[in-house]
Amino acid sequence: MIELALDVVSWVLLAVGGACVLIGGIGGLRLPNFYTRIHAASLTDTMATLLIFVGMMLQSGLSLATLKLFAIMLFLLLTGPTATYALANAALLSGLKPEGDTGQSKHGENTQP
Amino acid sequence: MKLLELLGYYNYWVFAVVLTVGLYAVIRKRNLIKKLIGLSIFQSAVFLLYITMDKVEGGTAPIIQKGVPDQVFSNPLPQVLILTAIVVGVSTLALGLAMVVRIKESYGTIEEHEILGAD
Amino acid sequence: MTFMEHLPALQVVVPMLSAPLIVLLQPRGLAWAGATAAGLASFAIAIALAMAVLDGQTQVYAMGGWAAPYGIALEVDAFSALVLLLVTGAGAAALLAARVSVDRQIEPERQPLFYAAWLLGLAGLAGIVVSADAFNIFVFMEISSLASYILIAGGPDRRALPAVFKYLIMGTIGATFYLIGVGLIYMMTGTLNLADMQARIGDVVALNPILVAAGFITIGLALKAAVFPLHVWLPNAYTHAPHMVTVFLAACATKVALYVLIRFDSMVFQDRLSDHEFQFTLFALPLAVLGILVASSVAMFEGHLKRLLATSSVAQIGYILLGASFVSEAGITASAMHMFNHALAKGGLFLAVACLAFHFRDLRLSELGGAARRMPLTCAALVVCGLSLIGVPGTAGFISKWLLITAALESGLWGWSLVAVILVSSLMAVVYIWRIVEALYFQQASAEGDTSFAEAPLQLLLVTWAVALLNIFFGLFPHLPLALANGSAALLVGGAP
Amino acid sequence: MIYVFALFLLTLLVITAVAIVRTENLFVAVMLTSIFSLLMAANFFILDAADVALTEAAVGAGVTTVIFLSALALTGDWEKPRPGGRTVALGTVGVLAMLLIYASFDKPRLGDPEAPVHQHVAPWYLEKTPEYMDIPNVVTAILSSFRGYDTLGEVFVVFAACIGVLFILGVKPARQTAAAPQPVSGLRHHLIPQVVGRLLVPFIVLFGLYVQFHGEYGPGGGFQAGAIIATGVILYALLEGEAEALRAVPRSVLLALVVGGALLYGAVGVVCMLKGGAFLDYSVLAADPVFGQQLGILVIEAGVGMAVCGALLSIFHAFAARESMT
Repeated sequence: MIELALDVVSWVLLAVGGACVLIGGIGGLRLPNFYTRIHAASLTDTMATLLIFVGMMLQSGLSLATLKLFAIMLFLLLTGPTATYALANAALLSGLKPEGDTGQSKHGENTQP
Repeated sequence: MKLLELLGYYNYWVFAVVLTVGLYAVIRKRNLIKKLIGLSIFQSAVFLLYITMDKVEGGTAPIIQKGVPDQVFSNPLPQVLILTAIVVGVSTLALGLAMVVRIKESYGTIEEHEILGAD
Repeated sequence: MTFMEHLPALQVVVPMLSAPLIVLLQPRGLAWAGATAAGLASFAIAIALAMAVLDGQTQVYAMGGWAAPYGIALEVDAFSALVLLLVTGAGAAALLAARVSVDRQIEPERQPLFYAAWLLGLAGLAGIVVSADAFNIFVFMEISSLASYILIAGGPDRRALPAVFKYLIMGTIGATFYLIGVGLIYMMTGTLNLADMQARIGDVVALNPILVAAGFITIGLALKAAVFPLHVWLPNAYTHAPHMVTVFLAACATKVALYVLIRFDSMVFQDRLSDHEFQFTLFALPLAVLGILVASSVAMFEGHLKRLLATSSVAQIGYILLGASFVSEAGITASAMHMFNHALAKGGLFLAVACLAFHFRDLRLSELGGAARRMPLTCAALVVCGLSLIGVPGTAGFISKWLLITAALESGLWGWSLVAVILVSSLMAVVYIWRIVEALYFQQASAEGDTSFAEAPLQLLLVTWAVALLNIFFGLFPHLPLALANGSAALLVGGAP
Repeated sequence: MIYVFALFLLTLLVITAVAIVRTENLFVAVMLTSIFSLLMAANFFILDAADVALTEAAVGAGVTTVIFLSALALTGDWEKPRPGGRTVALGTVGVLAMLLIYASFDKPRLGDPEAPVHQHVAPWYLEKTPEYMDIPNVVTAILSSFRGYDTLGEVFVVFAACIGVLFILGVKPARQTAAAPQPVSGLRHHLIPQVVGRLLVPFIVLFGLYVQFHGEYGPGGGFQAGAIIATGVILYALLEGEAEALRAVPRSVLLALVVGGALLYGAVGVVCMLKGGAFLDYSVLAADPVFGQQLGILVIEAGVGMAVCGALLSIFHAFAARESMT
């Protein structure tokens, strides 16, 4: 009985994780400019990774594979957002202006040129 | 069944297409770095040809677990050859890029027609 | 295992392992001394191997202790012994003479890297000749190619860089074509050892991949060996390379690729594929004839001395391929002999060019006026090697031209037209050698050039004269290379064990 | 089952290859090349080539992209389009493609157990490895012992590339900028990547060492380990700045690594000769031949790892130092 429940839960998690990846992909295509597309891409980096890896860990039960899966998940959760941050920062530095930004951010100090 | 029959040759067709895409880039493009990219694609196609050979239906990677009785393994030899070929490809690429940097410094351009014009 | 049995392995290991050591020898001149010692050691090993082969024992060496089809086997027979002598001889001679010329062209702190690359090139070429495993030949072909790219790109001349980049692109495409060919043969026969491949290729039912593999290997190696339509990289690469590098590469680099082409086509494809002999002749003969005629005519009108000699190299490669395309014992003997004699003649000529470069910044023929009065010994050596290139009786070139003509006559109906081609191209060779002699001896020195007696440094001059005298010696007493050439012909085509 | 994955991934591979050739912006082309290598690694993994997939990912996607980007930083990043007839190039290339596809119908189908490749030499390896070396990973056994001479040649190809790049880039650039070259520190004022980087680099290097010494039991070995450790140190250099990375791993150590790795591999071969076996015949290294083989494999894999790591790092530093000079 427990086995069935675990399987069902992991299948649900994997399905939702897959859906998140799909949404991220579609977002990456449809959204207008660079900064909005990064939001879509980072969706697959964080939410989808979490769901898919937890789903897989349930499948492999208590074994060395689960430990390895946990390590990979940790690595992805660390590097994903950092990469997105570095990407956005580099874009801003090289002068790609976000939409509707008149150079005056809310706190009055000028965003770097 | 006919489609599955043809599917067995799909790898070789992809090898042929990627090989010709790489060769086209090397012949056609005049930017030296684009030529080197074309060259690395050209070499990657050959790796695909070798590794397509080693797959055995239902076989696993050639790592012999102790206890498990009669396992079916894929062929290890093409993998050894391709390990060597990958590193050869990277070495040639590194040398090519060093030359492109020196050409840029002495000629100021990395477009082949401008370089030939300069001499 | 006694020391003598280790020789095939030592032939490659000695230059290869001394390359990293030389990188560490920073103080001046030490790098050159180390490299020359390693070069001479490998030449001595090659001589010992040749002696062993001459009295009948072809050396087979199972690398790592594993038998042939499973491990990698090295094999030194008559043909590889001849080419080994050629490679290590050219390498050692060029290294001996290199110190003065390289000091002028390459900064001292980069010289250890330069000499390490030189030894890697030597080890790569020796590795190709000694190996009997198809994939192993690819690996060592890459080592020798990378080393020759480094050597050519070393010079002060900025035009060397685009030339060597083109050579890198075409050389890598050639090596990858060769890799595809070996892959296809491995796919159909399941083995990589050359002898094993020859045994198993007969009972392959589906011939298509084997024919495609034959095409790929032949085109790949033709690219590497600068056979006529695919030779565009050679003139520029050899012209703008440092002078001593041109001496080393012109003498042996392209010949090793031809060695692999001949060994593959006569060992692996020949006797089993039904009409392959005809196909090989159909492919190689026209290319060789075209190469000889077109390259010789281009050389006649070439202004720069080094580019003239480089273009004439393409014609000489055409001779070697012409001999191989007869696929007869006489043909293979002629092409093996011409490999040896051309290395001697062209090596001597480029050594003389290196001597000339000491006092003449610009090597164009129009600028070389009055060279004979200023550098009589160098010009005399240049004339001797030029005569050997033409094939004047009494010099080494004559022997191989004579063998080529007899092989052409034996080859049946096309014989006479080929003899005509050989004679016409020899006449063209006379013309372009005469143009050099006329520029050196009879042209007036340009106005401000001083005509004081100023010879090249002694070390370089001695080696140049040694090679010139060798040209004459092997013209009069050719039995050493001839014996090896006959042995290789018997082995490859005659079906001897 | 593998047909479905293969079909999907191979088609994606062809699309990426065409996209690389068509794009004008070289940065986009380099990024697509990195994706191309990753797809190639996924293909290899599906075709049961785990070692090759790891190498292709580490060397192909990792180090090649870094070298390309550092070269792009020194040259322009836009390609001038070439107008005019494409027919000749397309013609010759098309003929070659037709020839290859025509020849592919006689080749054995994918995964066909009766293919000649699986009959002759491969079963001997699979059968003899437990007997002679008693290590699980047959690929490492062939790579280091049965065909160890190939791998020795391979180490010297990497060594040649390393001294080649040092030799070619050893020439000081002509247009020396008057101002002292301002130290190129990595992402200067970006705290987040530096903090995460400092957290990750030790684990990357540790994983590289794991792959190095785990080579006999699972996919891994000298090449992959060298590439992974080099990627870790390159990440450190990108974050903290090239001068900082040189302080951590100075050039003399790199040269010692390359020369030491190559000589270590050759020395093992020569020792085998001196102890009476053939060159690179490890069974003479110890009393018990099986232990001798394992010892030989371990030592030469360490040599390969050192050589590849040192070579890739000195190539990266040669390019990075060039940036600060011009």
